[in-house]
Amino acid sequence: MLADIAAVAGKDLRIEWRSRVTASQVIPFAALVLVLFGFALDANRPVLERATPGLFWMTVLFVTNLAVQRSTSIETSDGARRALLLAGIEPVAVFVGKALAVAVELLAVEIVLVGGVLVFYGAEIDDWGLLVLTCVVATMAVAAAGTLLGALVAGIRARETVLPILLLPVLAPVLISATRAFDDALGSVAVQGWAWLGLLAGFGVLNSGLGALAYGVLLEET
Amino acid sequence: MNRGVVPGGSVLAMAIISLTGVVALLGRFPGLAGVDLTVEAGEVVLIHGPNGAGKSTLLRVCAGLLRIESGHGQVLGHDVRSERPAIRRSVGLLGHDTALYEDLTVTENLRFWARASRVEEAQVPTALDRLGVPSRIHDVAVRHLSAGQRRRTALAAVVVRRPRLWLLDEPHAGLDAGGRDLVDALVKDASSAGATVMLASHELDRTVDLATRHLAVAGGMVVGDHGPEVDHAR
Amino acid sequence: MTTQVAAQDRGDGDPTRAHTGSRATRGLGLVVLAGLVALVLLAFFAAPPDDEQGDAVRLIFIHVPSAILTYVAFFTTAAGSAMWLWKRSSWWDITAHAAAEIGVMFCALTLFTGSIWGRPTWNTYWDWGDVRLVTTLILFLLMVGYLVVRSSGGDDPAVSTRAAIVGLLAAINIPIVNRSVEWWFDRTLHQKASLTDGKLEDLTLFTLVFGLVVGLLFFVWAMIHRFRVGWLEHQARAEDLDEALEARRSEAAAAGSSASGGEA
Amino acid sequence: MTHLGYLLVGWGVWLAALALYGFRVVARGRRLSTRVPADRQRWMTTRDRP
Repeated sequence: MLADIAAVAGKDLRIEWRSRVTASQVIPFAALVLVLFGFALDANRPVLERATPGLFWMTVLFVTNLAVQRSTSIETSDGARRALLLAGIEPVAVFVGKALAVAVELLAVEIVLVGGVLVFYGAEIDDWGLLVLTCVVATMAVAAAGTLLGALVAGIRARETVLPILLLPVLAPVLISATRAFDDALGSVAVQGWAWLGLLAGFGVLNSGLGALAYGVLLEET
Repeated sequence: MNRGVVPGGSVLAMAIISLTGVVALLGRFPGLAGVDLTVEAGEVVLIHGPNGAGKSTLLRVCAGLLRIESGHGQVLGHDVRSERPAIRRSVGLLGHDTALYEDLTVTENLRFWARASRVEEAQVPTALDRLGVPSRIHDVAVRHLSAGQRRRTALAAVVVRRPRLWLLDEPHAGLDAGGRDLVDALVKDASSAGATVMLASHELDRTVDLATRHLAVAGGMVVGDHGPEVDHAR
Repeated sequence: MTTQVAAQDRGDGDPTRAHTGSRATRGLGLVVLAGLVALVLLAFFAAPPDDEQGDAVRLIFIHVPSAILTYVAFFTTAAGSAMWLWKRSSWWDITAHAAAEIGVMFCALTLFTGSIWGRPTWNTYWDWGDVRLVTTLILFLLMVGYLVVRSSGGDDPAVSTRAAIVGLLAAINIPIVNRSVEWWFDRTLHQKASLTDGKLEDLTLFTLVFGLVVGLLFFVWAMIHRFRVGWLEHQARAEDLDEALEARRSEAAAAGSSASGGEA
Repeated sequence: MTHLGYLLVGWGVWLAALALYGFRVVARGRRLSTRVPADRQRWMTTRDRP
């Protein structure tokens, strides 16, 4: 099981690494969004500082949509979907492996984004532990929900437009919770950051559970 | 994990494929309109028929890739309705498209395949060698391969798995003379090793001698089923 | 529910119907119409204005039933989705789809009447700090996604399965959305459980309950018709498939006879 | 009566939506029934669990 998960995650990451899309397009895109938010808010330091957590997570959600889109297209091109079916890997392992690969890509983007808000928005970090944990937990949750929905839209012709319609409302609580946890970590608003982290974990567990159960059903629906 | 071995049953004594009244849909189109078919172990079955007859659909049903709408049956002892994952794990299917990841190299593709199929990764170079895939392209991404090279790589993926049931959809298509001979040799080897082979082909001249049984398919049904002798007489 | 109502119609004696109506639905429809007229009269002329909200309270008589029916409908969708995944029963699949369609309409009406009511009462059309409002909005977006998946086309059972998973996804995420919005602003403008406060006038309370009953009857009427539409679609597809199968088989028969003729 | 504009818009849209949906679903049913032969309309008179 663990070996299968590693094989699936390794395959996806290798394909992503080889295409260099994350490094050469997604990360610049994310940085660009940060800069443009800066223009949109009129480079107003207090406003930017207040809005930093929200802008950070908005950007992550945009990137999630891209990452899931790419992760899904790996399995929909040519006969690759058939390969995955015939290979006979347990659907749960496929789900976890693909979600892990998406999570790793998102974490790479988030590292750049943290650097970006420090430089462009002058953010200061009060609580590194909370910041890092929030990133990890929120990313896992986002990747799980995204991977499930990616498989769900895989057979739909207009999947590029259907995916965000489904994904963004589902991720709304993540946006709220992760933003609030960041508010605490960056010290911009005094809130109970750790309680929000708990809510994020709850979201992650629920959606991973449904994903693990439903992924096989979706794969089977050829 | 159940790897497709029938518990307590002799493999040779039973039908490898038995289908009764199988209807399978492609979207809303009936690809198969009621197929009855029994294939015994060790047979080499040639499926022929016009385009759109349902040859590929039949192979996909036998591979457990397609949900059946009505009818029932078994493949390798697994129910074609409820045990499709077990069927998929046990068969070797070469489809129209090559079921390879475009951005992975030949070796990476086959390694992933071998690991997923619980086969020693050491088998990979042997299989590639058997298919005459030159070692200079082992580390080339599938995206950059020619159609014939892809086809050989895809066949190597089937060989790696050493299936008891080979399902080959137009195995000669896109291959040069050497490749075609190789396919014939593979089928003969598999058959003499006790495996069952179903192949869909338009190349009757070439496949007639390979097959122990000819299946004519049209309109999503089996319309002719006889031994090789009839075609020889013709 | 639908089945029972349909079962009572045996006496109708109309073998070739050209509509989804039956004696029961016509009767129910008339009751709903009369109920709506009565509701308008009760709401505008009988019920007194509220001490705080003034006449804006008259919007509550449709807002609250709409909200309750939204959740009833989406609960039905979630249950139908689970039953489709578990039993692969078309009956539940069609029920889930019917409930989602009606639910989206009531959800839109809840949001609309809510903000129309909010303007004179809270002095704003939209209040981000209100938990129920924001949760309902997210639910609306999720269920619109459900209908998008339903209409996206493709293999029929695959569409049902995809939609069912969206239905369950919405169901499990709604409590989380609710919790997160509640913490987000832990203040709320919304009327807190006005029904149990006991401060409502008798006639106001009566009108509210009456509105709920009329809404529920409309919901049942619409569900029966919408279910029958779904069932007809199902049967039309089965009919098409039978025709396609027949065509395919005669194609096979033609090929078979010519093949045996050639060999003879 | 105060807020009459809000009341009329709210109630008007609410009643119109219900009526529109009702008409639409009945019209869909009428259109579809002509396509489905009578022997497939069992659901009208019997228990329709397939």
